[in-house]
Formats: sequence, structure tokens, C-alpha cells
Amino acid sequence: MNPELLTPGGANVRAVHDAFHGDLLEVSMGPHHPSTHGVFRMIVTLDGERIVKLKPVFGYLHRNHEKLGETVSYLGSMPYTDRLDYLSAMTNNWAYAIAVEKLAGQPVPERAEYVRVILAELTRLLNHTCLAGFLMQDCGCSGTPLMYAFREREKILDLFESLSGSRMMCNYQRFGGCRVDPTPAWVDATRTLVGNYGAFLDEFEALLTGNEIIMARTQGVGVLSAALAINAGVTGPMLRATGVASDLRKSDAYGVYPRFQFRVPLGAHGDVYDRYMVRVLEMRESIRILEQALAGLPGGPIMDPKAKLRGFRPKAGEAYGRIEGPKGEIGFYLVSDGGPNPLRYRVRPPSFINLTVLEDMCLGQTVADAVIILGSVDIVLGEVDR
Amino acid sequence: MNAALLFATTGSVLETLPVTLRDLVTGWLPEPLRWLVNSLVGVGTLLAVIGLLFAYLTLAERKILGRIQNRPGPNRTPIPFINLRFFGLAQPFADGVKAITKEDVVPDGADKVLHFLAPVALLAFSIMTLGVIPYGRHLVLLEFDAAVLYFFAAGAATELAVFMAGWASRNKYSLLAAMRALAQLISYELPLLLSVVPAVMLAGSLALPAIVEAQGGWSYGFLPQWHVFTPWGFAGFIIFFISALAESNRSPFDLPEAESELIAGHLTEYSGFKYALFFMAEYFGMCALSGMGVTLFLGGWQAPLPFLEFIPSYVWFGVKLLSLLLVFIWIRATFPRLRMDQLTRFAWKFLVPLALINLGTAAFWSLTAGWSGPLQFVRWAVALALVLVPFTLLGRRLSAGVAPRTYRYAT
Amino acid sequence: MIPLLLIAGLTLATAAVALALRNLIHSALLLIASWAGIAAFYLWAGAEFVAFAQVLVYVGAVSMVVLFAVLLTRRSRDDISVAIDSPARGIAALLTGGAVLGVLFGAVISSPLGAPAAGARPSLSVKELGLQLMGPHAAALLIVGVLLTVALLGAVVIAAGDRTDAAERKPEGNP
Amino acid sequence: MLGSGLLQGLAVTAKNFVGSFHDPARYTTVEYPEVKPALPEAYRNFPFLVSENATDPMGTLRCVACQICEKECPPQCIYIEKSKDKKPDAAGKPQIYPAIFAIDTSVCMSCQICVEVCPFDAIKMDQVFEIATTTRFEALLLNREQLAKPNSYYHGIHPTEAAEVDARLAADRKAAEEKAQAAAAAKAAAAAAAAAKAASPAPKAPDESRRSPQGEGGPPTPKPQSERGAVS
Amino acid sequence: MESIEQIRDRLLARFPGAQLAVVANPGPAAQHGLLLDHEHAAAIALFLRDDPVLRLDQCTNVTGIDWPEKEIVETVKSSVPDPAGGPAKIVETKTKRLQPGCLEVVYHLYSVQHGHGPVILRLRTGNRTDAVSVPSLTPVWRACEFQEREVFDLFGVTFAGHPDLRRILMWDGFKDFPMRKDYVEPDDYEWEPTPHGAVLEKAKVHYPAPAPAAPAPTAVPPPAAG
Repeated sequence: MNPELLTPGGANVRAVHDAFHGDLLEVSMGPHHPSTHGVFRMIVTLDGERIVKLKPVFGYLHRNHEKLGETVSYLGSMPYTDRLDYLSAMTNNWAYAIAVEKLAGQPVPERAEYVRVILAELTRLLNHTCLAGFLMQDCGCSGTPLMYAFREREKILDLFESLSGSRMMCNYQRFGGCRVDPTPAWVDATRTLVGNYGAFLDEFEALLTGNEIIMARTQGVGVLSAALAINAGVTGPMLRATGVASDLRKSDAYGVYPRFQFRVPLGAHGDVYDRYMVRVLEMRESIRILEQALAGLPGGPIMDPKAKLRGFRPKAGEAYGRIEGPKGEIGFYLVSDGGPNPLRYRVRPPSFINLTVLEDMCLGQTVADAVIILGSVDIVLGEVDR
Repeated sequence: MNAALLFATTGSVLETLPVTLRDLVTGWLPEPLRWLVNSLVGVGTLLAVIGLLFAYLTLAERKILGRIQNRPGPNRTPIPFINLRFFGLAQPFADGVKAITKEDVVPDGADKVLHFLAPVALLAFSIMTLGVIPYGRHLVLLEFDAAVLYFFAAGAATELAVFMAGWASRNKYSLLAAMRALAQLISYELPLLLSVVPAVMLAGSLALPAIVEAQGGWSYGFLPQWHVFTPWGFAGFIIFFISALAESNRSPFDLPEAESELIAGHLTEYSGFKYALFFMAEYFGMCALSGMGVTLFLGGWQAPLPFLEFIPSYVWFGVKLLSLLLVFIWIRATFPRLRMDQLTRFAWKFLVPLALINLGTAAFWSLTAGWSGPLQFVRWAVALALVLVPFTLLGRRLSAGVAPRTYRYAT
Repeated sequence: MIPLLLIAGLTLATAAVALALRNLIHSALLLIASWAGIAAFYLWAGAEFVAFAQVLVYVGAVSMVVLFAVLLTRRSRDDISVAIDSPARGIAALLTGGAVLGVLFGAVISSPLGAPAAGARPSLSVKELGLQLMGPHAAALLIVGVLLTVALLGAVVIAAGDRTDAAERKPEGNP
Repeated sequence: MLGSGLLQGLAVTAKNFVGSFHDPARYTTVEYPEVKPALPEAYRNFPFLVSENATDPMGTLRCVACQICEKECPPQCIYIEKSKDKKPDAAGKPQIYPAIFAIDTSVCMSCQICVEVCPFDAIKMDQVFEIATTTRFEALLLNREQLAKPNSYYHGIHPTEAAEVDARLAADRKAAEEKAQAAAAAKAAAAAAAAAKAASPAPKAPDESRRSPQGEGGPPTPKPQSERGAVS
Repeated sequence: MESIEQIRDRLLARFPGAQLAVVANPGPAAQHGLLLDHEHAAAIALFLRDDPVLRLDQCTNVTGIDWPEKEIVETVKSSVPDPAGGPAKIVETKTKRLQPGCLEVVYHLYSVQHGHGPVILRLRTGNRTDAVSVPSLTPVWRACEFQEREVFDLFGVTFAGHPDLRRILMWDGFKDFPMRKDYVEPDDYEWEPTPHGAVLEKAKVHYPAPAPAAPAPTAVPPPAAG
């Protein structure tokens, strides 16, 4: 393990400093910058066009979500988890539900597990489609890929709305199952959506993947090495883009994932283009999982009959539950002292930790690249600042 | 027989309609005054037509961009008093009123004189370029012997105005963006000029009406002899079109106003009517360059087929101009932006060499004009080879590290 | 006659003001305006090709070189010494200025201009101009061409010089 | 060949441009004020109180001010004050009703936990989303009168859910009546036995009477769970 | 993957001087932790990361937990022989013990290479007031850089050896540590139409006399801006 990798910014910061000459220009990008995906700020030090130093600044959207978790009951925290990564509410709910079920040893019926997998994969489709749209918007397309992405996203959000009542703030999972049992009409609607999602992806890739300008703008930009990625706690598509085969659906095998056949795409260069392509290929795998899950959806109760809704007091103890969210490993660490409120309610935010390596990826690149590299990390400020 | 006669008569009446109208209006004036009023009428109609074209070009851009993105585009602005709302046709006037009424903020550190002068100079130069384009058989405002040189001389002066805008705002971002804009404009002026030289060489004159005349006639009865249907002409047109995109700061090259990086580039400190002036200048520049492209390569006001001659020439010019402008908008909707170094590398290492080689192809084409029979195919084959071979070689060198990738899967 | 005086007056005025201004950028821009004045001279004389060439070359390109030079070399505002620090230097300046003026004036007087040719201006079309250039003056054209290419190559070599240390400036590929 | 990807991209945008004129899938805009979006049945916005009928909303509120929703609401936006007196509810039994029931819709995040935890199906989620107001506090604070909506309205917006709730309530009511009849029958039998015993000496009368009033009390009202769901 | 006890024994063998203790997790999740002492923490972490068998190369989660002082009342049942020879009486003696509070940092380690985990490391500070320092594991796992800064920002645990220890979520001028149990939030009360519960006390402080205890919901807006 090269120790140089480990110090933040590592050797390459110093080397960059010594060789450079001329006066440096410090530019503050954000928090009102049009391309930082929300209130996120980067203090970038430039020498001419090249970036010499990049310090991210957090906290503009900090609501102290974890202190809130300690003052509200276990059930009361569920709607707040929708507001963490507000692009993928269903996976946040599932991660919180899995952690509490592990804390209280709460069994979950078959049908609920299948519905949870279906909703998680739909969220992955939605999140990766949005990411591709935003990334191309940062590359400079004037809104066309973003509009196509949002057109498809709306169809998935309509499914969530007809199931849980709200497009983005679903508050759908409960400890021991789900709140509403999906009707056969809903399952058919999902099947048709999944059926023609492949056609949309083909059209989307025809517009973007072969485009020489996009390839020129993103290939070889923001390279991240596998060793640094693992060591810096990077998870999700960003880690797989560097070639590391790490997918919690395979390694933790939580829920009913072992019953489905799906592959995990891996990148080779760890640059922005690989991160984009890994997400697009993951969407195709999600479609395969959805088809299998919809086919095998069993009957039975959606909620464990013995699950207590109110007065839920898990025994004293702690638990760390995690799932493979669209942005990476999203986990909840809960410590209970037997009371109705958790003693400690901790969220493991994937996009916050993936930003650890933002400076390493941006050094030596230009300002335009820094914007794209930030876009490829796929951050949502609700989860970064909590 | 009378069909042809009909064509001829109606064609010619419509053809010279604008000119007869003008003479009708100014006929009773004494000689020197008539010359003055004639040119004023000409300038007036040109500005009116191009002004309206600019207004509805902004609307067309937003509506076509909308339709490409599966949304309607602006359709809510009613006609003022009869509040009839159809397809948002009143939108440009609403934008105009908004631009005029918006407060014109001038930063106190700014250099007041230059800050005011920049948009005015930019607009003046781009309007000057419009004067020399032949819009129809008889519709030419300025008949210069060296019209092409005049066009590019006025075009080159716009860089000065961009620099003034960037410098006068005394803002770190706009200065940086002005530098980028200048680098881009200068590096794309070379391929623009080089791509025009073959057309001038083949037509034998720098006067634009003469160039259009040279593209008249149809070979084999139906194929129009426009420059674009020759190998060197097609390559020249493509290079001209790409450089025109860059010169008017349009889509793949709209780096100076790259929102995602330098906010609004050298326009950051402009608001209100001055901001609208910049946009007007950009659209006028776009119209002028596509007008030039149509004149040099697409046969100006020539009709595409012989029996379509009866439609007046300015209609053909309008159709071609609009189709070129639509391609501008279409490209803006599809392509992302190039990075600064890629943009200049693309100009110096790809467009300039291709344009130089294109000179050679055009020279070969004009020398072998006499060949006939089987030699025609040899001539076409050699010309095509002279165009395609360097294109593939340079293309491969340009996109050396860039290629679609295949991905492995972990089960 | 009046337009001639007008253009001459404008050109001289802009050039004079350009010298007097303290703000470098303003004076550079006024210098460019005076070049446009010279182009107006050509136009008035009927030589359109030369006028447009003047505008294209000077107002288009050389102005950029001047402005870039002014921008890149500006260290700070106060290092332009304006006052004449010693009387000897002042007299020397006057002498050289006078000498140059004398030579110019002599050339103007002795040139066989005679009365302004009221006759038809020589109708010079671009085609003849081209033929002249390629014919008798081909040698001059080629020499200027070679000179320009050498200058261009020189600029590239010098610029390449910057590129080598820019290459090592690029970090050894972040890990 | 350089540029083939670009041409492919142009082809896709052209297909979408042409498609937007004839293919509904490629023209998804709903021009809102003129065309109202079709809301799915499960759509929820802010809660409302269910009253049995529209004529006397305040009289027939299902809510019995048990304050479970006030405790369970995560952002604590519900404010209830119990009434001093009682009024008969749908089943005719005297129940406490909320003197003040206010929801601060500027704080409420429409998470529908109050609907889930309400044992009396007294509060349901509404579908009205055009709720812009001019003032920050007064207009956004909905009191009891503004919140109450009849059951028929509830059937209008959530038909299937309303049907289930009514079926369940009807079943509960029927079960309650049967129990009441059974209790009444048991009481009658006990009274008959007591009368028979009165003829003979009556040493055991007192303990029976202690048990019977409980029986008479009819179905015990569901005690509001005392433990505080949300420690504030 | 080895159980936590086996890991502890191997570590004790490897680092004889280290005081290691297994912190049992009573809940059904049964994820037991390993309490490390400050001196050997970094060395043990480096060993856990580079040991071919364990290879815990990914530190996914770093959390702070605030354990305030707790008064533990132990009831000890002891039988006291009755001097009068009768049956022994059971006497309950209650001993009050003040368990000292501490700030605890929990690390969840996983192995990407072998796919196993979590191994949970726990580091505790001396107390909650002055001895609040803990050795930083950022030099071992870069993942801890931002998360340790967050624990410093919200709990006040200073990490010795952290390359860039600054506040990450709160602004630099912020003085207190919000996630501690005894944190008192600033009195930025904004008028609420229906104050109840905790907000009611604040409402009373801000609108003592004129407004009734709980202003009627349809009350007129507050006399002065709160």
C-alpha cells in the first residue's frame, strides 16, 4: 500500500505546488453555482486553467438529521429518511427498515421482500437515469438528455405515487414489511414500464455513449485508482468503475437478492466515462432483476402480523444495517437502550464519503473537468449534509 | 409552350417585384437624392427583414428546442389587446419589452465608456456584414468588387468588441472568458477564411453576385452545379459550417458563455437592453454567416431544379437560409460543449490542415475542368480521395485516446 | 475635398489623443480607431481591396496582438514614467522629433503629386490586382510569404519552449 | 469514422422532434391550469377530519380526542384540547370530542403517520394541492371547522380505501351490538337468577352486583394507550 | 470470518501490551465490538487492514456516541442469618454508583477482498470534559477523514494525528457540540400558532403575560416580533 496515497491530497499536491509558478487564482464555486447540484461549495485554486487545490465546503443544508432521529420514535424517523437522498426515497426507507429489523430481530414476509427488491431496483433506474441527465447537462448539452431522463423518471414516480401516495416522499416501508399492498393493476403497470425501459436506454445510449464530444470530454478525466477508492471508503458505481467487484447485493446477499440472476458491470479506467457507463449497464441489469422479481412475486401478507406499529421498543443493543443504494452503501447504525426513541441514530451517507476523493480526482484538471467530475460522483446535498 | 411562357412571365414579374416597387416609390425624386433614398429604402427593408428574422429566430429556437425535448416551448404570450394565444407568436415582442424595461446595471468599477461601446460596436460590425450578401437576382445592397474580403473584414472586427466587453466589466470571470472568446474567434477565423478561398478560386471573382452566377446551370439536366455538390465544395462547406458555429459562439463551441463554468462569460456584467444587444448581434452574426455559406456553397439564390425557376430567387435564398439556421438550432439541442484546449486543438490540428488540403483539391478540380467521358470518374475519384484520406488520417490522430469501450462483468 | 480633410482630421485627432491618455487600453483602442481612419482613406481613394485588407489585417488581427501585449505586460499602473527627468533628455527628444518631421516633410513636398488628378480614377478590379501580384510582383509576394512563415515558425518554437515546462508541470498522472 | 456518433445523436433528436407531434409518449407536458393532472387514488396531501355526515360536521366527528396522533406526529404539528363534556357518537355512546383540533399545515409534511396510528379512522389524507395562502400563520393553521369533511367526500377521493374503512367500522359496530345483546341477555339471565334466589335467602347478592355493573358498562371504550409514543 | 474473540486473542498475541475487551451487543443483531486502548489503536488498525486472513481494507462507518454520566443503582440481595435462629431474611442493599460518562467512537470495518465483516472497533475518551482525545485512524483508512471531522464537529472528540481536523458541517465560528446529550440549542424561538409540548415552555418564556398560556389557535398575530 503506497503510503503517499493515504495522506489527503497525497504526494501529488506537493509536487503540483513546487512545479507551478505564476500567481494562483482562487475561485469559489458555489454554493449558488449553477452546476453544483444544490448548495455545495468548492474553493478551487487555479494556476491558469489547471486546478492546484480544491477544498469542498459542506454544511449549507445541514439539518442535524441524526439529532432529530434521537428525539422522535423509530416510526417517526421513517418519513425523515425520505429527505436524506431525496432522489431515492425507497432505498433510504429500506436501509432504515433493514437496520431496525436487525436491531429488533423482526422477521419480514416473502411478499414484502420481493416488493422491496422491485422498489429498490426501480429507484436505481430512476437515480441512474437522473445522474446521466445531470452529467450531460454539466458537459454542456442544453437540456436534451436531462429532459429525456426526466420524462422516464416521471413514469417511475407515477408508480411510486399510486403505491405510496407521494412521488418522492414515499414513507412506504415499515419494520416487518411494507405499508400498502401493491394491487395487481400496479404490478401490471410496473411490468409495462420495465418492458419498454430497455428501448429508452437504447435511444439514450445512441444519443450519448458514442458521441465523440462526450467521449473526448469524459474519457481520461478524473481518474480514480482502485487502491485509493477502497481505502477512501468509496462505494457503489464509483468503486465498481475503478474495477473493484464490490456489490452488497452480492456480498451481503440481503433480502431475496440471491434468488435473482444478475451481473455486476465493472469499469477499467475509473474515469468519468466509466462511471457513466457502469451506471448505464447497471440499469440494464436492474431491468433483468425487475423482470425476474415481477415474475416471482408471491402472495401472502405484505406486513408481518405480529409487527407492532406503535409502542415499538426494541431491546437494548445496537445494529448496523446497510444496503446497496443507487449512490453506494447506505447504512443505518442504531443504538437502542430499550426506550421508544433510539439512543443513537447514525446514517452512513454514501455521497458524503465518496466526496473524500474529489480533490484527488480534480488535481491537474481544468475547471470544466472539475464540474464534470463532481457530476459523476453523483451527490445529493440532502444526504451529504444530513 | 404556354406553360414555359407562363413560367417565364410570372417568374420575371415576381422576380423584379421588389425592385419595381422601390423604383415606384422613389421614381419622382431628382437623381442624387434618388440614389440616397434608394439605398435608405434598401437598408430599411434589410433591417426590417433581418430584425423580424432575429425576433422569430429566438422564438423558433426555443420552440424547436422544446419540441426536441418533448415539451411545447413558449406558447402562453397572448397578442396584446385581443389576448388571442396561438403558438406563442407574440413571445419575441414580450422578450423585447422585457429586455428594454429590465434595469441596466453597470458595475461601478466598470469602464463606463467601453462598457457602453462594446455591444454597440459588436452590433454595428455584424450589421455591416449583412450589407454585401446577394439576397436575390436583383437584391444586392452593396456591389463591391472585393465583397468577400469586406465580409470577413467586418467579421474580424467583432473580436475587438468582445475584448472591450470582457475588459470593461472589470470582473475576474468576464476577463477570463473574454480571453477564451478571443482565442476561440482567432483560431477559427483561419479555417473560415481558408474554406472560402476554393469557392472564390473556382468562381474566379471576389464579388458575391459573380460567385452565385458561377453556380448557375444544371449538369445532366437536374443536378444543380452548386459548389456543395463537388468533393472540395462539400468539404469546404463542412469546414465553413463548423467554423461558422465557432465564430458565432454556438453550440459545441459556446465556451465563452459556458454556464457550468464561468457563469455568463463576458456577458456577466451586462443586463437589460445591452444584454439583448449582445444576443441580437450573435443572431445577426449567425444569419450573416449562414447567408455567406448559402451564397458560397449552396448556390445563393439559384433554384435547385430548372422547372422551379419561376419561383422568385429571393424565396430560394430564404429557404436555404432558414434550413441552415434550423441546423444551427438542431446542433445546439444535441451536442455538449468542447473543452477549451480540445476546441483550439480541433481548429489548429484538424480544420486548418483539412482546409489547406482542400485548396489543393480545388486547384486539381479547376485544372481538370476540361476532362470528359471516363476521365470524369477519374477526376471525381481523385478529388474524393484527396478529401477523404486526410479526413480519416487526421480524424484518427485527433481521437487517438478516445474510443467506445467494452466492459467486463463480475457475476 | 471636404471628406478628405474630415478623414485626415479624425485620424490625426485619434492618434494624438491616443498618445495623451494615461489608460493604456483606451489609448490602444484609439490607436485602432486611427487605423480605421487610414482604411477610410483607401476607401475614399476608391481602392476597396486595400481598404478591406487594411481593416481585416489591422483592425482584426494586429489590434489583438497590441491588446494582448498591453494586457500581458501590465505590471502596475505607476511604473510608466511620464515626466522628463532631465533637461538634456528633453532637448534630445525635440531634436530627433524635428529631424524625422523634416525628412517626412521633404519627401511629401518633392513627390510628383501635382494637382489632384481630377481625371477618372484607374478602375482597378481585383482580377487585375491578382494578375499584377502574380505577374511582375510575384517575387515580392513570395518573399513576404516566406518571411511570414518564418515568423510563424519562430513563434511556434518559442511557444513550444513554454510547452516543455508545461509538460513537466502536468503532474506525473495522479494515482 | 469520426463524427458517426454525432450523426447518430442528431438522428435521435430528430426522431424526438418529429415524434413530439404525433407520438403521445414523446409529448408529456400537461398544460396545468387548463388541464388538471389525473391524481392516482392513493395520492395524499394534508390530513382532514372525517365526520359522519355533512349536515352537522361538528356533531358527528369521529375523533374522540385520544391525542395518539398528536404524540406520534414526527414534526408535532397537531394540537388537540379535549372537551369538558361528552356527546353521543355514531353508536350513540357519549364520547369526548376535541374542543380544539388544529393542524399547522406549514409544519405538516403529509407523512400520513397520523392516519396510520388513529384507532378510530377519524383522520384521513386529503387530495387538495392548491392551497396557496397570503399570510404565514393564520391561513396555514387549519382549525377543527376547516378540517372537518364528510364521509361522502372521503368516498369521493379514496373510494376503495373508504369502502374498506366503512366495512370494518360496520363490522365493529355489529360485533359491539352482539356483545351488548349478549351482555344484556347475560344480565337478564343474572337478574332472573337473582330474582329466583331472592325468594330464597340472599346472602350472595352483594358480590354479584359488584361484577354486573362492569358488564352493564357495555363494551369498554378502547383505553387511550397511556405510554407516550413520542417522548418530546 | 473469525469470531470477535478469536480476533482479540490473535491481537493479544501480536500486541502483548494492548488492553483489549470485547464489548458484547445484547441485541439480536449480535454484532460485538472490540474496545481498543489508545496506545496500540493505530498499530492494531494497520494490522487488521494488512493481515492476509482478515484484510479489512474498507472502513465504511465512523460514528460518535455520547454516553453521559449514569447513576447505576445496584440492588444486591444478600441473606442475613436471623440472630434469633428464625429463617434467614433477604436484605436488599442498594448501592448507588456513578458510572463516569465518555465519548465513544465506533469504526465498522469490512473486507472488500474477502467480502466479510463487520468487525467493530470502539475507542473511548477519558471523560466528557477535558480528556476528549482519541488517536485518529485516517492514516490507516482515508475513509475516516471526513467522518472523523464530523465526529469532532458534532461531538467534540479531538482526533490525534488527523491531517486536517476542522469543523465540517457547522460553520467555523460555532462553539458548542450539537449531538451531545446535554446540548442546549440556542433560543431562536419563532412564534408558533399552536405551541405544545417542549415548544410550549419556550412560548411561555417569550410571551409571558398577556397571551394566554396557549394562545387560542385563531389568536391574533403576536404583539411584538418574538
